[in-house]
Amino acid sequence: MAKAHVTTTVNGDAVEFLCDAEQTLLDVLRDELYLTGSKEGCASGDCGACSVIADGRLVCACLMLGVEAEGLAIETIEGMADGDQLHPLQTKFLEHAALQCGVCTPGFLVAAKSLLERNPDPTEIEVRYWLAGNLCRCTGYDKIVRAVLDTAEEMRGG
Amino acid sequence: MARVVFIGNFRQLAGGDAEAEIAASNVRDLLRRLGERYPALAPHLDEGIALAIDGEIHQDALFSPVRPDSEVCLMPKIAGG
Amino acid sequence: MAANSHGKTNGSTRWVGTRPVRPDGVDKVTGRARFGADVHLPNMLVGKVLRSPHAHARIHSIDTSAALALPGVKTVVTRDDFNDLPSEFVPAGEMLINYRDVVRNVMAREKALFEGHPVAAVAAVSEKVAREALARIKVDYEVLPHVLDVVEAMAPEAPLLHEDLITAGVEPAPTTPSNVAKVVEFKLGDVEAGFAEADIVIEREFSTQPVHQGYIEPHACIANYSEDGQAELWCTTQGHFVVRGHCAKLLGMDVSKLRVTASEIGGGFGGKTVVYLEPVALMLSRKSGQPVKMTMSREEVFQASGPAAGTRVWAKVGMTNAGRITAGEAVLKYQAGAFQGSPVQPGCMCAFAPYDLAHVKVVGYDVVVNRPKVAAYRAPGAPQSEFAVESIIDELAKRIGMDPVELRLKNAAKEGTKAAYGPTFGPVGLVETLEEAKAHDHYRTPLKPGQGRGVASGFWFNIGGETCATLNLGEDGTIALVAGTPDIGGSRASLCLQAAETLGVDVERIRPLIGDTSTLGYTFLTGGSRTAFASGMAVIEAARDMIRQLCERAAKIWDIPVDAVEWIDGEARPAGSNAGEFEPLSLADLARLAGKSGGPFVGRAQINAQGAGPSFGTHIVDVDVDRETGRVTIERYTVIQDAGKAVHPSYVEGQLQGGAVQGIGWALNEEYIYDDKGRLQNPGFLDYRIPVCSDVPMIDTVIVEVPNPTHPYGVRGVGETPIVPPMAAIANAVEGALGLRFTDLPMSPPRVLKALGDARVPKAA
Amino acid sequence: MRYEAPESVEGAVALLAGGGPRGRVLAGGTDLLVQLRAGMVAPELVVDIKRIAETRKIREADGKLVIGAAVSGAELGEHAVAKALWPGVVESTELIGSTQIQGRASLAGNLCNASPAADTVPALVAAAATCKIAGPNGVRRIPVEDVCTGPGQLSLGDGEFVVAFEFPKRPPRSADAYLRFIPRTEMDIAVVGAGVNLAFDDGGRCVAARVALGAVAPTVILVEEAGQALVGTTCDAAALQEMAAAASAACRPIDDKRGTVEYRTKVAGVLATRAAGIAAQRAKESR
Repeated sequence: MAKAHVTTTVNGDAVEFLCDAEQTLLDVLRDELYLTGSKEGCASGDCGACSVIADGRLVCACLMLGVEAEGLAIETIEGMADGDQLHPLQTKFLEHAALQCGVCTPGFLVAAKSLLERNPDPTEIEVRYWLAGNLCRCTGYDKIVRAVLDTAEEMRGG
Repeated sequence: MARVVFIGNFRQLAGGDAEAEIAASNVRDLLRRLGERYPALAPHLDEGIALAIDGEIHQDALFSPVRPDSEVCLMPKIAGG
Repeated sequence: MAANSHGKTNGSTRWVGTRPVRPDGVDKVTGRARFGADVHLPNMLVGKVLRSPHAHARIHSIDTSAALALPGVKTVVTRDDFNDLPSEFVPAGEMLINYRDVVRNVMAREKALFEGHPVAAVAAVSEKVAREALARIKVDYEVLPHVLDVVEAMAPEAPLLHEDLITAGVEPAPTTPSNVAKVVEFKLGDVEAGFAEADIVIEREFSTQPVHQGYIEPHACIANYSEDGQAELWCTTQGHFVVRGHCAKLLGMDVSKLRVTASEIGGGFGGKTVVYLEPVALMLSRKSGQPVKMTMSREEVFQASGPAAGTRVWAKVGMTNAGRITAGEAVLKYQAGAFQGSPVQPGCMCAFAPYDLAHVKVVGYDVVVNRPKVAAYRAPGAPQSEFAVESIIDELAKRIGMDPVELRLKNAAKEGTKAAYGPTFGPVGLVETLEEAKAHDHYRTPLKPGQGRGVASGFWFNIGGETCATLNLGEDGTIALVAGTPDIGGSRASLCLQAAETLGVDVERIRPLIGDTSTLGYTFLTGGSRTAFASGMAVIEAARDMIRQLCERAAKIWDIPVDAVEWIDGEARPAGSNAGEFEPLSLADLARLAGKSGGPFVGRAQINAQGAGPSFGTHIVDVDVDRETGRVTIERYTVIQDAGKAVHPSYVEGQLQGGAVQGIGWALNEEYIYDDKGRLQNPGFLDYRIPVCSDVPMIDTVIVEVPNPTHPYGVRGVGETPIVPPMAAIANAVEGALGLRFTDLPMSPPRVLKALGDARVPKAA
Repeated sequence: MRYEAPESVEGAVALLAGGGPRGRVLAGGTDLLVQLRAGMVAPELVVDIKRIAETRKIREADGKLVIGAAVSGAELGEHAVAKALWPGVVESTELIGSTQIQGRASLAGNLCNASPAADTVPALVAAAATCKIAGPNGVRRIPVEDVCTGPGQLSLGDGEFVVAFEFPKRPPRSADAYLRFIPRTEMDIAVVGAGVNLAFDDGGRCVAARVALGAVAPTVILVEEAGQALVGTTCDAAALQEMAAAASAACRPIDDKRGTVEYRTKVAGVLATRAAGIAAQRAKESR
């Protein structure tokens, strides 16, 4: 079976790649494009470590085929900072020590960014439910939730 | 003389003694003398043990000092996650 | 900055106790940090493991010819590729391990002992080809009866896992094999006499299910074995020196020929202290002549990597009507998994550790069953036994109407208490955590109707161990810190703070690195809550070594005796006016002059850290229970723990919060579900239910600081203890809400609803 | 495996009909990709229906809602009209998985995965929704409850696939609700699910009631007796109790890793009661 040729946009750059139909977007990002910031924690959509944004929607890259990316705009953790300027969420995660091992962190950041783009003033409960698909085994979530709430406040100009 | 306390299976290996008085200046001396006094205990003193010397845990520390009035407790080695 | 700490500081420190951004932080928020599976090497192959579908089966033959014939398959390994190793116990992650068992756990030999037990592995040009190759390997199994339950495994008629396993610790030694690997006993005083003094004696039986560490990053490694017999290994591990030792042993290599680099590690909690894929990847690489990358799927992680032991615990506690605990007794039966070595010993030692008791007796059984070999999980062994004891303590308090914190205070272990496991405690902070609990707003806030509140305390020993560290002074006066303990939760930050404190320089001038196994001497793994303490001690020692060199150099430059030079606030100064009038020489000054004045500065330490101070904690939890569905909701949670000295309080809080939430999962929903053939039914995060963000409230923390006298800044390890109290605290809270005592974990909705239903049916008199 | 993404219904039908039994429809993919990864399925052909315009649309005309087969939960949740008309259906969709899953998971995928525990199905059945199915012989329409015939089994023929869901006109003073029980607050498969759709007369008496339960039988079940227990009542406590008893009595669950027979049976009644309460409240608040 010949590989499929896919043209897409990743973090604003036009990207072309070849992949097998079975390969997930996560496989493609990590193994073909060497964008290893998205992590594989479960390959079944249960941990959120591979969270990316596809055409504005938060998705698990492990639950999307690489071929489905044709024509879409994909955003990954690697595109979150603007040059050498960290995104406010990245800065707040550091300030709040909202990470320990850090393997779930890219997924949390992408998911939180997607939340704040939709809801700039979320409640703690809204943050917790929005992020329920991102597992973290180190932090107990406390500092992550605080970091997201604090970022939201700062981004609102609070 | 340091007071050596046997707990757990060490007591069994020490012939049922709960405690022993041992003259030793450091852990190596202490272990050597213990081995001499309790031959059944001797093979167990090389690996896998810890000593609580006056409440402080020492593992794999042959030259940790033992004071004449020290309480030394023989324990299984501890690690953790 | 994080505002939820009530950290109390003692002594005056400039850096220790502050909260700078961690030095590896930016890499971790940008996706740049490289974890186990994030490395690609040229010409790399993909390795995959074939695993036993049976819980217990004799392996008659393995035919790999069809797999090898598949285009793209480079090599296959089986038991025949690994030399058998004799029974030899060596200290490892959690306790002694036997290489005879390690070689069998890595690759099944005579028998497959659990579902998921590796039977063969392939290296191929792609994942797809590797999977296809696995399907072509023919294994002739003779399926044997299996046993999963610890009590059933102890029965005389139980299927035997190891035909040569003779119970140790029993005199005279048994003549027939069994699944009981070891019996251990800890005795203090005379329990019979102790119970005779008691007015109330409560005994109960408890059970806990195996629970997985649940790190988000699956095991992964890349091995690159060269034709000259040297190899590099990149892997996610809590201890790359330990990995080196195990792999060298299993592959018959000199340790010097194997260089192991610890990747960034995506969680471990004790589960990444042993080897699984690493020796296999090295063998595949040796045979194929190409680099081999292996990663576990989540399913493989659950099937074949270490859970914490499932247990059956019987405990009995006696108390006077005045609330004095007179005796404690327990029998602990711990699942070891397929090979001996459950943490039943520490379980025995911790069971009654929080209390000042004259009479204690604990007997423990280490029992093999057809499950994956258990691995360390945060305070290994302690949560299970302390769950039992702390539940009974709560019941005793309720029986005499005494506040449970008060009862604990009345009986708490303190400095000078002879610990139930033998030694006499030095300064410890249990009383302080209980006092903080009593005074905490959480404890004083009235409960809402229907809710229950529980408290429980917990203990862990903490350890030190072999540790190296190096500080390399750069020509601009900045410092590269090299440590050998993988950073799993921010330890690079705490090591830099301790170095900065000792050297008197800005923490920003110190950049840390976890060195590979060739850059430092042997360093024991990150575990046992030892890193901030033991690597901290090594870093302090290395800083002092560098200060000595710096002072010597300043003395030489000033041409005065070295004892006339002092190191204060990051610079060499003449000690008093008698020493002479010299402008101080800063670290940067001396660095600049290093070459001309005698050469570079390298501070080193190679220590075997002793005297880790034990850590106590007390947790308070409020729960609500949906009486119609049995769901328990955690409404409020507070962790109070003695940290000795919190080096970086944010990461200490993080340890307390993370441990508590893991405990919440253990208490409420986490369990392994097997079918009648011994196959795991829930090997994934969908049905192995670790807490998600919306399941838990904020976790308040209070850091108590009772300094550990051995450590220059008073540091104690903090990582293990927070997982000990939650199960009992929650069970005690549920009892408060429902009046029902749960002795079996998890307190999952079906169990709770069933108990509610049973309670409504009046018991036959 | 071959991947095709046709842009028309006819194109999809032609591919699926020619693909033989090893062709699979891909909508959101949140079930299919997990099964692919686990080796549970090995299709020769995957037909992605998301590039067919009709499958991605939500339309409302004359009070009748039509939801395209591949509309994601997130899209449905943002659709004010859909939410106002069928809040129970929308909330059932929004309960599937995480935010990430919501970005992809579709109604048709949830239905055609043919799991008895599918969250949307009890809500769709309670709503009396119809499936528009396209196939080699043209288009046909069947009630949602007729699509799944057992765990993993569908009544669809070769080359057929679900294009859209069509809902009846919403009568006045009516509303639906869906509740499910899971051990955690998120991320689990329903242990029990209950969809309830109620309509009242202007005197506050229930004139129509559909109660559907998930995860308590090989397929989602419509419990007629439970509905009947409410019709003619004001959905007072006694009626709700009778309805709950009927719901529990209809359960034929299994013991599995997600729940016991005893537990599912009890909780089915509890959830049906709670969902009916919500639906009644909503109906009262509607015009």
